[in-house]
Amino acid sequence: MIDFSSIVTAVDCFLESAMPHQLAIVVKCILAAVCALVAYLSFAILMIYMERKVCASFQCRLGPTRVGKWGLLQVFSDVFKMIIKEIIEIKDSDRILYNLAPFLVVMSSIITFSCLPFARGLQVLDFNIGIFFIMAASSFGILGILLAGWSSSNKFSMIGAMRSGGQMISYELSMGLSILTLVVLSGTMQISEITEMQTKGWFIFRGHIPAVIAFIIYLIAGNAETNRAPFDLPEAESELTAGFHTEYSGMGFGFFYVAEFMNMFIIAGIATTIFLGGWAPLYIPGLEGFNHAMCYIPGSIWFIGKTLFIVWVLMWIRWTFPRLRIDQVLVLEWKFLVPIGLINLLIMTICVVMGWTF
Amino acid sequence: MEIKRPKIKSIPYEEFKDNDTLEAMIAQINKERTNVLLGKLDDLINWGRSNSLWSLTFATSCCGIEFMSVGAARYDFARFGFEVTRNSPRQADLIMCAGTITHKMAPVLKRLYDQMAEPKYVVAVGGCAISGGPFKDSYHVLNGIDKIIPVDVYIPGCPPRPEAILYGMMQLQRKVKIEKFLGGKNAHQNRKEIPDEPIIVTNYPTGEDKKE
Amino acid sequence: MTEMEVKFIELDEFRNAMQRERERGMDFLREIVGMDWGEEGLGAIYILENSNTRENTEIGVRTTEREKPQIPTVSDIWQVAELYEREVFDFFGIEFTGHHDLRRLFLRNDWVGHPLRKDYDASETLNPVRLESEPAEEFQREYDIQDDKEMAKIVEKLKILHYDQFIINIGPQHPATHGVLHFHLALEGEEVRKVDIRCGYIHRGIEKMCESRTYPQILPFCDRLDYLSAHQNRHAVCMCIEKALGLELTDRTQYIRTIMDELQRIDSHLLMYSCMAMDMGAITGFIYGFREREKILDIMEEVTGGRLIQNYYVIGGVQADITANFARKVKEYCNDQKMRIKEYYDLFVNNVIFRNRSIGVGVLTREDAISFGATGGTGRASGWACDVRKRYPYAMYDKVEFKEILHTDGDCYARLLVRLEEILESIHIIEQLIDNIPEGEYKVKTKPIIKLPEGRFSASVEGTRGEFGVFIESHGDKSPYRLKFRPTGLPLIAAAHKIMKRCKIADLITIGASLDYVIPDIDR
Amino acid sequence: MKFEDTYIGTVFYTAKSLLTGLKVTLKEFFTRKVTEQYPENRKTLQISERHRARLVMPHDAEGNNRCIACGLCSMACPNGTISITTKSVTDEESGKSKKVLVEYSYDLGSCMFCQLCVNACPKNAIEFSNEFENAVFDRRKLVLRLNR
Repeated sequence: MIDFSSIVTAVDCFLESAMPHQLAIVVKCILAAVCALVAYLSFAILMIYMERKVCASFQCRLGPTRVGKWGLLQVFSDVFKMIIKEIIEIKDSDRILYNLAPFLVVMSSIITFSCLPFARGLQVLDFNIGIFFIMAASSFGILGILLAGWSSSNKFSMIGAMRSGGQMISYELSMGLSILTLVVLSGTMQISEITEMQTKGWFIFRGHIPAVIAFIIYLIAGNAETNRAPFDLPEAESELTAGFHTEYSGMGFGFFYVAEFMNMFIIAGIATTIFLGGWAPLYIPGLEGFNHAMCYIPGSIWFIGKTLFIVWVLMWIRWTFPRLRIDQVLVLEWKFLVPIGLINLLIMTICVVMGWTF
Repeated sequence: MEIKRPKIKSIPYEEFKDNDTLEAMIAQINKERTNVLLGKLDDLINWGRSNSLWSLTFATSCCGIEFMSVGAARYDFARFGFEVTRNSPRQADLIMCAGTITHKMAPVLKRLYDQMAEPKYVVAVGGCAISGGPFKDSYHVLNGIDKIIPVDVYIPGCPPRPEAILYGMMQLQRKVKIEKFLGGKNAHQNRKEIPDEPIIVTNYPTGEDKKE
Repeated sequence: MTEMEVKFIELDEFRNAMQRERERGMDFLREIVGMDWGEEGLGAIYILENSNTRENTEIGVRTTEREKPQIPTVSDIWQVAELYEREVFDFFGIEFTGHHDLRRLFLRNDWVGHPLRKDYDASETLNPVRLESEPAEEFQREYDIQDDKEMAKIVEKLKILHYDQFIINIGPQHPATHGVLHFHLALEGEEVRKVDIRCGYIHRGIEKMCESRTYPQILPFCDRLDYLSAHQNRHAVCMCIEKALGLELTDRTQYIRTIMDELQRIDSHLLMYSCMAMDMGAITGFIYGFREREKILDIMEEVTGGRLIQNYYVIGGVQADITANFARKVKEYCNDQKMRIKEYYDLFVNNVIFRNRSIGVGVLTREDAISFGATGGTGRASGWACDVRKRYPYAMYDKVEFKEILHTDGDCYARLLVRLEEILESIHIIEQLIDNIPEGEYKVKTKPIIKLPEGRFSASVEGTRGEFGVFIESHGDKSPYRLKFRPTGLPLIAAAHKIMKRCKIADLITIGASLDYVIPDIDR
Repeated sequence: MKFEDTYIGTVFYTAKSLLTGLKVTLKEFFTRKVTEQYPENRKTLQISERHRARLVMPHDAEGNNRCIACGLCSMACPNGTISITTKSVTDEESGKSKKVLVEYSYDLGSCMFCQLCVNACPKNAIEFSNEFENAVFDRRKLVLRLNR
């Protein structure tokens, strides 16, 4: 397998030798940011296209076909339109917060995005409390949504924001619990290390029953975190018109739209990293030939493939179920997911202590 | 740069209706020439705009059900990229006025139109929105939404079948494709707030003065 | 019950008489027809029914006062009268003394005149198209009877909504209102404290227009009332006119009409299922429902030439004969639909999220359903056997075998189940008829100018969302003197007022979808 | 207490009902799609013969129509969509004066497609066609002159 860290080191050495240390750091930062942003945007476009096509397939229709071959250019035309769309200044809105809110949402998702390990060494942020950092960074997106709802001076937005506050903060808990379950199994919080450990078997197999339960809880909580159906109460089309982003037009809305899809990708990416082995290929103990063959597929393809599969599952869920009601959302979290998650954590700990894992 | 005749996949230019109005618009815009570079950019922007017309879900009566049919599996306007119907007027590009507009609804329609972000378009679907249709001599019906907001495309029918609505949307695409966004006035800014009084056939039956 | 015998009661005696009627079991107020008899004064005709014995009475009341006509209210006897009386007040300016919330129902607050009066001035200058929103009414207006019974006075005492509450407007343009209805809500958190439903955003004045149209010209308007039961609406009007004229229809016509009615019912119930799914956020369910609905529309279009508005039934028959492969297509469709229904159950109806959101939500009791006159699927979900096809069989309904679907829960879930089970029942009816359509004329000859004899006629059919009735008062002309449609949706709205209280915003949407109203039918 | 009402039972029942739903959509994911691609299938599109999309007045090879300018259609119309301009022409042979059609004006934009005009016509001079592509940019373009 290719180790991208050698390439990164080579670039690092070149920059350090060509210019003073401080400048080199600045250039490195800019390079990393540009790479992350480009990747972010291209994945966003891919996700939106995929959503439209997958959704259409579940609904026995075709989806975009007329803009470009198979409708491939559809999302680009949407982007062009959104960029030139008028941005409306809302009377009585809190200007600063109103304009800040979409950036907060996008920022939080970009920071989380940069923690994803696309292949060995291909990761922008990697340090010893990586998982912890991801959770912290992703949860400040809530702030953006709350502010958007609050500052728009619109009652629908307000209700949407309040709903999202209640919902996302609750679900943060069971998401944390299910990730914690896996941290117990791995014994580390560093993302690169977690993935490295899984080259000898994915955690979802090694942790067997508690890991599978944690995975399911994680998917449910992750779905709720991204505000997608059946948990799309903050936007709830048929109830609150467009929820917290009712008053946003043009790119303001575009940011929320992109962030929603990217959050889904990130949730799926984290699931891949900690449950399905990240970029690690499929490893079955005892089948050396098979394992060896699997290693020929590059790690980034493994990662993206697995992530897109989980994204597809999330879309499948989204286009099947009706929306929950706010009290049911909270009942599901506090009466089911949290207790089950806690017990699951206990089971996992016992398993690890007794050595009942693979 | 000259604005060319807009092309739509699968329907040749000549087979479209009302080409002369379109050509008149092109001639009007071509009077103010701009340079080539801006023209190219314009083409790109118009291409983006015309393929991403998100409509406001606005339906008052029968035509709204046909509009729902267009969105459903059989006609699937997602093929054109129109499927993102927005419920908030801020995010919508066009208002598809499907159904009768009454006196009580007129201020609401006007306000919705004003709430939309530029560029915005209006499609009048069905007889009621075009002229009051079946109810045009009623005391409580607005005789055509073009009295209060400027209309870009008229789709006649009562209600028009889903293909006719798609056809109307393609007509709108053609109109969007000849607009100028940069260097030159936008066709929208040229537009008068309330257009000319449309011709209306005045021959209301009264029920009394008819031959036995 | 074609020709009506209206029993007129003196104004002083009226309230007592109505109370007596209620006490002897007339619990279903079918409609209140406001009337302007010109010289004889303004008034109203109340059509009452005993929901157990199916006995009908028609009671009329009139007042010669034109400036300030007043009739005692019956809104405390039948709950639905609250909205019906507001309608009459709106159209005729008759003030109902004792009514606790007498505002205009359809027209703007600042509207001048009462349009259905014969002396209404329809000039544009009085009521121009105004582009500013109507002034909000803050108070309920109650016409109170004073002790000396001389003059009733307006009392403005109850605030409709208190502005220290969190108030939101759902509608008039809102994805979940199925058209242009306006819910004015006072919220407490997510909970709805008070609902004020405002309609009239699509009031097109059809009843007034009918008074200046010939009978065949009235028919196209019927399709556009409740466009999802276009056939049934037309059926009611045709039936009323045919009975008044004494026309005998051929068997073939009756068969075709029955089949078409049932196809229309399936179409509408599918749409109801679809929209309910969409309102609950299950967009895929919506698309699946529409997929099957398109097949019905195809069959309809081939025969009638219209997808939604068919213009098919005419006085004395139908517009055109059925096509050669009609029977084959209908049978194919029926077989297909029976399989698909199971899919709806799997995908949406049995889904635990939907069940939790709809079971026990918006419960309408049987007594309330009758008092509100909420017929159709809504009434039957509450256990009220209100199917006109069973109560007053018309067309072929007394010759085919079918079950009236009844549920007793009265909640949103039951209301959806009733519709889905009725689809199967309709298929059952169609299957009994489709192979036996007799040969014959599809239309009997009528005179070129149709004039109804003098009198009052009425007919009702089971529309897709309740009893759709037509009342015609003819003075022997070629157009009716007064034509009144019994809207299927207005009683549902009246009931919604009650069952939406204390629910959550999300429940409000569920209840709205399950009641399955069509706004143009309410507003007319 | 039924199993479904217990805590564990709820979890299992929920999972089962959700999986049933997922199965339905998954099956649909792999079946053929029902979409008709309208502008692409223009050549093969079959619209029902009886569909009413606009009123036409058929003309024969010499450009004659069957209209006798009786005005029955415009009287039958519920909302004044049809207006007929006539002139009187005196027949040279018989000396009788006869009404002749000058302009048959039809407002597509307010037509309600009720078929009363076609039913009223004694000569079958007008009929509905199923040509539905009628959308235009200008309201005036919808007022059509049907005779040539």
